[in-house]
Amino acid sequence: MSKIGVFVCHCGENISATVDCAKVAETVGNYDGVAFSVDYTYMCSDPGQNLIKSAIKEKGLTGVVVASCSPRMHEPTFRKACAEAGLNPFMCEMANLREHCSWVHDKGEATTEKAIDLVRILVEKVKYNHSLNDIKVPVTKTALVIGGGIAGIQASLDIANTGHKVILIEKDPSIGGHMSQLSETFPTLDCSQCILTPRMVEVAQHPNITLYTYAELESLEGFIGNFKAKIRKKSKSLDEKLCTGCGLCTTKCPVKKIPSEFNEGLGKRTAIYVPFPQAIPNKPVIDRINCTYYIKGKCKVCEIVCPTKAIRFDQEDEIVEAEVGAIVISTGFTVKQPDFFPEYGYGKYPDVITGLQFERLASASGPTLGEIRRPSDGKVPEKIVFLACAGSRDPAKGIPYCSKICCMYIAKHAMLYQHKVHGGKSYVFYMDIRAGGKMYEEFVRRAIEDDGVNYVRGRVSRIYEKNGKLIVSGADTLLNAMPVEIEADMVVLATAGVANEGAEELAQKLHISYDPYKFFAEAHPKLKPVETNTAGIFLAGACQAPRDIPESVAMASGAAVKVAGLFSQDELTREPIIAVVNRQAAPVYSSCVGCFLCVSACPYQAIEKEEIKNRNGEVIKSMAKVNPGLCQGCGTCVAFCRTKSIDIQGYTHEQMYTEVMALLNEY
Amino acid sequence: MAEFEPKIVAFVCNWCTYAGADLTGTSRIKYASNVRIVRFPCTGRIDYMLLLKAFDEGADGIIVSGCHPNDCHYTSGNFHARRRWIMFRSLCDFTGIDTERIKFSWVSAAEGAKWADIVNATVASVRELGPYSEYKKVAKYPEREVSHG
Amino acid sequence: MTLGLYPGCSLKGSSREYAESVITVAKAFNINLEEIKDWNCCGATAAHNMNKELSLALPARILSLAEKQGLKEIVVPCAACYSRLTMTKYELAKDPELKAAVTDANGLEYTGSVNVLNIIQMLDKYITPNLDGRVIKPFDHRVACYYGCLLVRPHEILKFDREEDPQSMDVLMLKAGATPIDWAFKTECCGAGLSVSRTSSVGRLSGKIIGDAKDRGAEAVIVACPMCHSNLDMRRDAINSYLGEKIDIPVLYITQAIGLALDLDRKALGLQRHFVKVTV
Amino acid sequence: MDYPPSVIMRMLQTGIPNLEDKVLRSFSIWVCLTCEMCFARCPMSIDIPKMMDFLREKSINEKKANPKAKEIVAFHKSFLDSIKYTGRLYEIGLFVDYKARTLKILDDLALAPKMMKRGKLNLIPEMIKDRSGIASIFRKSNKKNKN
Repeated sequence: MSKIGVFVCHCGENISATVDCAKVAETVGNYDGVAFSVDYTYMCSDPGQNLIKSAIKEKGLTGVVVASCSPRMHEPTFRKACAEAGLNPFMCEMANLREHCSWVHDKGEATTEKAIDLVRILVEKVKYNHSLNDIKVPVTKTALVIGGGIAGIQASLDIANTGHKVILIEKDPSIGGHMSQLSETFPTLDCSQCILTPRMVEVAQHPNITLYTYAELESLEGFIGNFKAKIRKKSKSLDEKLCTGCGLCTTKCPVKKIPSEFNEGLGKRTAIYVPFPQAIPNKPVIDRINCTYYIKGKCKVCEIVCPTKAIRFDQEDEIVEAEVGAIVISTGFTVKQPDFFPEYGYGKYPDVITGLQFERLASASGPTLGEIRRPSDGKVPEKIVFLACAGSRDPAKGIPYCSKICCMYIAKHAMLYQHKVHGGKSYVFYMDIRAGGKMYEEFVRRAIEDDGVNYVRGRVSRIYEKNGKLIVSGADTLLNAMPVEIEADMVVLATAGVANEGAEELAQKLHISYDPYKFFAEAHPKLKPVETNTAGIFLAGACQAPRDIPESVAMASGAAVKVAGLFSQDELTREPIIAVVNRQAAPVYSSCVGCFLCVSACPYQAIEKEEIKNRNGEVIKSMAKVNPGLCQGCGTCVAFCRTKSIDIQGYTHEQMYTEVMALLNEY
Repeated sequence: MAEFEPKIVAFVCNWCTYAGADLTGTSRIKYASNVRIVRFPCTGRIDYMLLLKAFDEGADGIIVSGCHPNDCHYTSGNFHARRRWIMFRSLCDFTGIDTERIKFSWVSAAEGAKWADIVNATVASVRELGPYSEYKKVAKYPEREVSHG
Repeated sequence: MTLGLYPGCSLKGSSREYAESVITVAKAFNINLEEIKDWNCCGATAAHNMNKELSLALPARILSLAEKQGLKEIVVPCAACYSRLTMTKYELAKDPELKAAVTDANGLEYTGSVNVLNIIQMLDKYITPNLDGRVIKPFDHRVACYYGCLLVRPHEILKFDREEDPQSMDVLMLKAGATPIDWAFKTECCGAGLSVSRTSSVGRLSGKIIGDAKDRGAEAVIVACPMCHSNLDMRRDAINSYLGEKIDIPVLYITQAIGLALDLDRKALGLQRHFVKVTV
Repeated sequence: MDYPPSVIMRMLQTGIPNLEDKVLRSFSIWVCLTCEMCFARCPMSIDIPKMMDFLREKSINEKKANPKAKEIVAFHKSFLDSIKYTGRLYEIGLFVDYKARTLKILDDLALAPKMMKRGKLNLIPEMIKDRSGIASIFRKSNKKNKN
């Protein structure tokens, strides 16, 4: 006869506010099989856990049901406590009285009634639980970092410095991400190239880091510690070993009019190009969409001038297979373009630009060598207007969130403009200034007080062009919404930070969830910000939400230490929630008839054929066998099996049947 | 008798809908308390015969919910569940089991509000349909004392 | 081919020339415009400013009469009436109680099945497809197409053309041989209902519109709404006094401009009725 | 405009009775042309024109219309009266009624002959047949408010 201990938690008041915990404990106490039933204010606290441990020892409990919060929160905590008291952790189940009951229903009879039902379900289930032991799985001590921006670089360096191998893949021809496009960085105005490029070189030269640029993740299989990643190395039409990066080809290439992505379309680049001078690797790539050879089949100027004959026009994409134990995603974000805004001219006016484009104008290696010049006619703007919240905090446009970094980079842009254009007048239209970081508020005050930037509180209704001037019509809400009309030479929109193109496809390849805005979803917003719901996959930087550089770097180091923690064990223990084919004595051996329908149903190819041979080697029966290392415990095979011969430990037919029966029959 | 309170059993997958229901909790969104959740690792694991057993035992309505297509933690569990559901639904229609009482849906871990809506909507529609006593006639079960909440 | 027509009060009175040009152009493409029998005024700004239920009952009555007359589709040349009729269809479709209250007030059956077209939608649907061969005298002038505020907004409900920089009239005028200019006051309001009760603000608002058109070298302003026309044409003195200069850019209805391109009779198009002489 | 739309919204948001009263007595609700520009711009998609309609109707019902808006209110009332009797707008009737209410005899007087010359002013009103139907619409939709 099983002896089950039931521990009903008040969770301070979170449960007891609407559920009569004492009544639950008392009612469940009378069920047969329940040897001990008590309610306590904080089960997850040390005294709470000691309550369980002492009850197990004194009462010799064979099963424990903790009725408190969601098992996704504290199942590991209570299972560890049971293990320490000598009870197999898988004999401990949790009833979710908080998220699924007390928090979502009002105080009353029905709520306590539901709480009792929920506990009864788990009490009945525990009677059919079996002791299970963790599965040991080897760990491949190599990490895969997807995305070579500052977050990816930081994560790769941190992991590599713990002595483990790292594979860093980057979609663009060079690593560096958006940070490499910036002129100076807030709040200290130190030049981004000076602080970033040494890190980029460190990545290129680090013995533990293998860098694949112009490469994307093709597919991913496996699970924590045992991922198999296929990486598509897009063809650079270049033999990287021969190429010395002399740059002769990029100067001789006849196609010179392609808008440079690195310069956000302001500068031009050639068909065979290196995105920016400090690119890592500093070797060119051929843009097959615009290269004349790939369009008309002639030209080949680059091949002719190349001193080391490194050009390979017919080079194919290459698929690289990599076994990795953990993955850090740091694919970053992008910004909305002006064509997203009907009221600012549908992107029709060349002098209405984005923050990133202003960065390129202000950058010494930019198309205008650091001088602020209008894209339309190259003149230095005498009057410039910056618009905060262009698209952000705008539910009507489908982007209700704040993009966090714009208030700071607007102040920086205005400051740089005042430094570079003496006598220039700059305006900033804002709703609220959000400068919450260290030295951030002081930085914005400096822009207002020392550099004389005019901050106008209000939104801009329309921008239209007249006689070469951009008429910006807004209002000043601090002057009783007095209309404000500025004849500006240039307008910079601080457009909303949004997820990358293709973020959704990447999430689906990795089986991680994402939020309605296609930013990747963290496991827990407060307590697990760098983890995802999929074990072994971690997040860093702005791919999870708009984020500035200091936070991205801190988050990257966080993700790196998670990976290092994973790699510190030789073997990974995995939950024994896996499928098992039933075995019986000879001559039946198993109720499985060998139809192998389950083999095709298994997404992880974890089911193999097993053959029973008699003494002289003839196969007398073949049946299914589950490889515990590969099985992830999804249970698809269980529902597939005609003869019900395959079952999942922890969710067996018996257990699920009793749960349903217990749920609908009161005792 | 007070207004009929239907008994609803919810078969949900642990990675998405169970987490979604957790989010409904953390966001303190109130919804009808008629539903009891049974947690499965994946909708692929749900054996639809268990649904009939639930009707046997006096359930008035059933919710089956898991990850959106392409979001399944195990890649294809929810595709299998969908295919089986289409087959099972036509089988139920054929045998006279009322599929109006079974609500199949996708709720992701970020859709706390949607879970509350689905529960409220199912409870309302099943309350309208009334207690599922005809099932006993269909299944020709001897009348057994089954108490309703 | 017959098409329902809801003229509206101004097309019978102060904007008679708009009705004439619509009918003349329609006749030129043998489209018979059948007026809704015993139609009433849609209430325009006065009704929705003062009394919500009245502002829905009046247009609902028009739509019920059209249904009774078996008209599937009606053209509503006046942008204000078009806005009122479309908003009423939208409101009544969304709110059954409101619909019940309005049908009770009207005493007429209402299903909202009539399709309401504004003048540009009608031209695009029935005239533009076979316009090519017919442009004998291309309207070879720089024109500023003025849409006004009610033709394109509120965008979620009307779903007509682009909200900020609409192009449908510009494209039509291009086909009629004109050169539409890119200007900034396409959808700014002309002062509409305040024309009589607060003419000074009409002078200011319409003044800015005409001023911008002149600055960009427009030889004519093309409109699709009798209220906009009366403010930009009849109130030209107020505009001139606001701008401090005499501006004689004529204001034509789109149907008049297209009529001229088809070389139809100028008198039939009502060109002689304008306050600012039509010099094009 | 004594209170711009954003300020009116803020006043209503506070729910303070005397601020609501100030809004109902304001001049801006009468100058608003419901041109829908604010509705197109509002990040929270607030239908400000519809609120202005509501505020005007409430202001009239509670007799709080701003004296400076006398002509505007008079014009709307004359407009509706003209429809109530003939079913369609009779411009001359509108002008006469408007001038009677506002005693602004000289306004736009010079306009009448020019319109007459261009055939834009019908002397006899166009009556619709079902005048009783129109009368019942006005009666029924006025039962809630008296304008």
